[in-house]
Amino acid sequence: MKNYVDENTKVIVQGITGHQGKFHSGEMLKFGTKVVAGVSPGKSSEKVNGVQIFDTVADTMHLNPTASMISVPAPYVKDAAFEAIDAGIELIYVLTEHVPFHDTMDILYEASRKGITLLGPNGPGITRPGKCKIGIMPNHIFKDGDVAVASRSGTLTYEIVGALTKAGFGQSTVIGLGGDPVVGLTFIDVLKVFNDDPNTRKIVLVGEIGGINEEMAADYIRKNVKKKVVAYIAGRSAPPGKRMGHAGAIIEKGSGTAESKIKAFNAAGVHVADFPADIPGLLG
Amino acid sequence: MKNYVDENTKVIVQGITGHQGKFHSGEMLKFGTKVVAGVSPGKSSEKVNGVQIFDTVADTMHLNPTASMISVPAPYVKDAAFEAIDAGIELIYVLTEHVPFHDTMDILYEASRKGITLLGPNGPGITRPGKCKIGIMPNHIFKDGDVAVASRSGTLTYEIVGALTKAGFGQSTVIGLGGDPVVGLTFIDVLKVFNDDPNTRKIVLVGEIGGINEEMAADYIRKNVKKKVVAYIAGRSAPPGKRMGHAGAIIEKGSGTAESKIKAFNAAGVHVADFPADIPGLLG
Amino acid sequence: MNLYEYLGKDIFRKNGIPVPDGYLVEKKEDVRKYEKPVVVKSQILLGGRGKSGGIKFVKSEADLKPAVDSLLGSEVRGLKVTRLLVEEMIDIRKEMYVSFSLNRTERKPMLMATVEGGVEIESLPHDKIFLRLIDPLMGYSDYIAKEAVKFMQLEPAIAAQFRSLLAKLYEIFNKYDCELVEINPLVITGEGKLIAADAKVVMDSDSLFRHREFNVIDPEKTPLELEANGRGYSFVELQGDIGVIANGAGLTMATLDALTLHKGKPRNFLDLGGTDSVDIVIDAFDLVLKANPKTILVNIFGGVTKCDTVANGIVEAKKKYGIKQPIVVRLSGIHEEEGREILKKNGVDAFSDMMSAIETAVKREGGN
Amino acid sequence: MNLYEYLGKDIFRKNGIPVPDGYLVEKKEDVRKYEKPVVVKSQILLGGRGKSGGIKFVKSEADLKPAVDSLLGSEVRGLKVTRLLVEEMIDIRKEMYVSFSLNRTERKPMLMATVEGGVEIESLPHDKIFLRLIDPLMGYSDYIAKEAVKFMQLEPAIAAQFRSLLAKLYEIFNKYDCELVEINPLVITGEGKLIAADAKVVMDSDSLFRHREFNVIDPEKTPLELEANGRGYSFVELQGDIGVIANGAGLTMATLDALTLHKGKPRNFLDLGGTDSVDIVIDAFDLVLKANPKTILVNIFGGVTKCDTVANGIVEAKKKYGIKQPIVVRLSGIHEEEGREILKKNGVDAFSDMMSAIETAVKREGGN
Repeated sequence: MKNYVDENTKVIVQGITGHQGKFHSGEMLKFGTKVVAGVSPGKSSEKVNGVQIFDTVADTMHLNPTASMISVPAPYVKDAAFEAIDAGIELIYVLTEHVPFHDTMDILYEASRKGITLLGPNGPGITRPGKCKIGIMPNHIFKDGDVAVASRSGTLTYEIVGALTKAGFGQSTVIGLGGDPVVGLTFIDVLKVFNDDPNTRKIVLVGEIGGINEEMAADYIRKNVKKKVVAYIAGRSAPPGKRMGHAGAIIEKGSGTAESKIKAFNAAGVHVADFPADIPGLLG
Repeated sequence: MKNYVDENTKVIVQGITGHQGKFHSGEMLKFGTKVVAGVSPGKSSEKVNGVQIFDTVADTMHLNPTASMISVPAPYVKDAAFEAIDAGIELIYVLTEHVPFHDTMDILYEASRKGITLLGPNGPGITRPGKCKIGIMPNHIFKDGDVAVASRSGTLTYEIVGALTKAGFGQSTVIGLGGDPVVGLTFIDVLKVFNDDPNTRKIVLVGEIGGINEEMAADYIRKNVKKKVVAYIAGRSAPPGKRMGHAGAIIEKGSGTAESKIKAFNAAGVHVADFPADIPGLLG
Repeated sequence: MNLYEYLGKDIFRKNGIPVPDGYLVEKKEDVRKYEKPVVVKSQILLGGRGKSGGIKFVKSEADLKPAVDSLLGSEVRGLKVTRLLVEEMIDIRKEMYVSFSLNRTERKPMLMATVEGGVEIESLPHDKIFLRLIDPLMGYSDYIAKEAVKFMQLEPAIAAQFRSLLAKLYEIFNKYDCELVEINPLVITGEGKLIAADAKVVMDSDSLFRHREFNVIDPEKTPLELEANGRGYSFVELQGDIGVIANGAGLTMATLDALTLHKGKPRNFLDLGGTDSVDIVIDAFDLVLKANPKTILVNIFGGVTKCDTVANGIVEAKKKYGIKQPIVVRLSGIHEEEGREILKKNGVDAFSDMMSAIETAVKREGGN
Repeated sequence: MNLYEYLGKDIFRKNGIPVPDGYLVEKKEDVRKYEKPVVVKSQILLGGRGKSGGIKFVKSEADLKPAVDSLLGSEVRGLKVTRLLVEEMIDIRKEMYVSFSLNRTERKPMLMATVEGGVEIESLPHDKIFLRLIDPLMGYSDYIAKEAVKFMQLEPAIAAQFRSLLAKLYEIFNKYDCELVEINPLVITGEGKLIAADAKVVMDSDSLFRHREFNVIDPEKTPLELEANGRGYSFVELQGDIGVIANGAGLTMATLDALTLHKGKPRNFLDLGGTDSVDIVIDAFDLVLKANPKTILVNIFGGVTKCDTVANGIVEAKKKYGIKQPIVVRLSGIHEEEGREILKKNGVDAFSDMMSAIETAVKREGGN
């Protein structure tokens, strides 16, 4: 399976005139990402960070964008995503938090019906050092290398990537799946990509409580992945029934516990770090 | 493109205990069609014409059916079709008349999303002499041969097939698209099949007023079809704004007239018969 | 099934689309006190009401009753006016057009919108119209309205109302199983409000089982057509002399066409449908006889409907109604011999080929 | 967001799912005249109300007021009872179970149904449960109910009601943006009617912008959690001594986990979120201080949230609230040097690695 982005990825930003859209499109440009257009209805005479704004996604299609970053308020995410799907954008990344999961399901199934990838909602995006960054990960923490990282959280990912970089482990791809109960990509989806990627030699998975995504990933690794995989699970100390910041991070009826995930990873031969800082040591 | 049915097609009948289901499943069996099961909830201990009844389509799937004939009242057609789609039936033929076209659209797009063919609603079905018949065409009118017939009507098709048989023209495939404004197959769809079918040498299209399906077919023929095509259009004498029996047979705002269709066919080199009885002469 | 303007506006009102204040007048006593200028609109289902005098503008109390009196019971474009809609006069700054309809070719819902309203949409050049197919699986979403707004160059305050209206109109299109929902004109008032000055709602009559509240008489049909439809027949009245009974919509159309090509004039379209019953044949004769044809042509290709059944029906109908007109019959297909035998015994000759029957019917069109 | 039974039943009633007649009692005067046997049910959001004495059966007029008096204001399973639902007693022939929920693994709605109702669904063997994923694009359709009916071997009269109920329940699941709609028990009465004897409706709290009528207090949260959520923070109260402020849900969880693994006891979860504002930091301190921690740990990985901003916030909060507790800080990432410099000037030491901060916080957990 092909990686989701590379140096040829052309990105539009839906909601580029908002606070987040403005700031992060600038950061993406600094990272080297080809941000080719912004979308913000009624502002098509303006520019943000030197990027031309258009009224609709359809109006940007002559620039051949292949990805869209959606940064509009939660009630408007579904419409924005449908617009991007309808226009034929290949990768849709939703930065926005608090999107109703029924909307996310609608987006996900419309997207997958048309072979479009949904990343997020409520995740930090995807970064390939030296190639492309879409999302909100801080530019300075990365270093080009052969470790792929997939995570359900944002800041914790930066923490871990920072630790990897400091320890000399560069990254091939860092991808944040998103903290919602329903998101576009699963660990298994990205494991397939990492497994096929010649630039990736080692893999770090950063999971958290809630759902059984990690358990399924462990099973997949046991059967299909020969590359070294190391994991971390956040939420060992979380009480049941409470949402730990992320809508998806909740232990319900005894399911989704950190114990269960750690056990599954161990059974698949995946070392699970007790502390984020231990990850480089386990990789080495 | 592959033909829709052949001697290996295995058919279930949804609504087999109804008047139509009972009669026509018997006729289909006499024709040689492999009717493998009936569906009628709550009657799974019974048989009709020696065919075992099941409660649900899912329950028939161990028999590997590939087609379903749906003969349930119009309000229940969408549910029955969705059941067949969900179960993975490859060809869904809806006999029922008066299905709301919004329901037909839902069925059509769900079916096409999964690569399933919808035939009808409100058509007589499909017949391949010596191979398979699904639907309600009278058994005795057919003769195996190399003329393919596609039609928007029922009885008129029998009239024409009868005339062909009498004149010595056997048929490779006879297919009734259905008389509704929205149906599953268009003339272009079936022309592709007829064009690729080595058993078909000549083609008869039986159109009627309403829509521009015939005009589009004419254009397609001009560009793609080398086989001889003859047509008939019903409704030359129909007044505008009146539905002539079929929900789809109506001239609206000057569109869908017989004149327009005849002109288009003539422009594509397709002879249009004045009377049904003239068709064999034009073929010869 | 085309709904009267006032019914369409009821639907609009219930679903949040702004319409002018108004009320229905079916008899003179329904007229309310004059409070402000109103428009009195004949409720008929043909366009061009205004030009034909079917709409009156009332600007004083003295003019209201005369306007109602002159319209109620009058004929507009050949149709009797039995209902009037009395509506507040609106201050029109601009007239636009918007509709959702079924695009039969693409088999998808289609949005049409233009800032050039108040005229027939067909009369406008294509490049003036925003035309957009809706993917039935994805459905309508606001971004489509944004594209329309951009095309139409609506100012922001109007655009916001237009986007909200479009979402509701699409909801109506689906919820009421419509073939067409059209607002023409969609008015921008002097105060900058959007309001639906007209309402055209065409429902799929096949969907009436789930819209029982609209199970009303289709006003485009003649009384005899309505009676026939009520008895379960597809029936259309025409202007000629030859009553037609056939089986199947296509074959019936082909029968009318063949008659016409032979210079015959059919009186009606009647499709027996796909049943096999003597009573249905007798009942069909009853309907056709009500249209007073000079001769009657029966054209049957027997399949599900068997020729002997039809023959028995003809014989019984002849007796029951004492039919004097010539009856020309064509029977082909299942049990055709038996059918012709039955007819022969009862003094009716039947052809086996359609063309001979057609030619004979035309020859006997005068009834002799 | 878990709705009280009476709110869930309101939704059921509005959407055509039969529920017992009943009314809400918030104060003693709300109690109506006794007419027939009733059940008085404490409205709390934990299961096992019956076993814990939160439900009383009233079979005579004399028993009604005492039942209400004893429940209203009492504590059931540790929760104060402020609302009672008084409902007609129903004649139970059989108890069943049905629900639609989000299956997180498959990311699809899931139907679960069984004839073994009235107990926790988790306690039943899998082969007793009809379990069916719904394709979100096709949606629910009646054939799925037919499959359920067959599995459950329902008699025809019950099956018809069950199919109708299932369609409505799925509609509710979508219309109200639910994570779960559950009827347990779904009762077959002595007269053979289906009725929802309980109602569990869990709405997605992210959907409240389109369900303003349900913009009620989430009853599962503590007052401080509600206050924090109201101010825009993700906040969870825990039982320990170390107040925690971090940025990002994952990093905050990891901070709590690391504290716990080092035998420290966190007092709370507080995620600053992805903003960069001194005021937000000060406000976070206000919340954490309300929880009376003995020491406070701040763990920041600077990105959007910059380290110097956080440092300034800490300094100002310290002044503003006169914080006496030890504050242990870890700053890493954007502007970490500047941040540590600011703190140092104000007498607060900051670590750059997380582990040192964790260890120090645990050492100073007692507040010294």
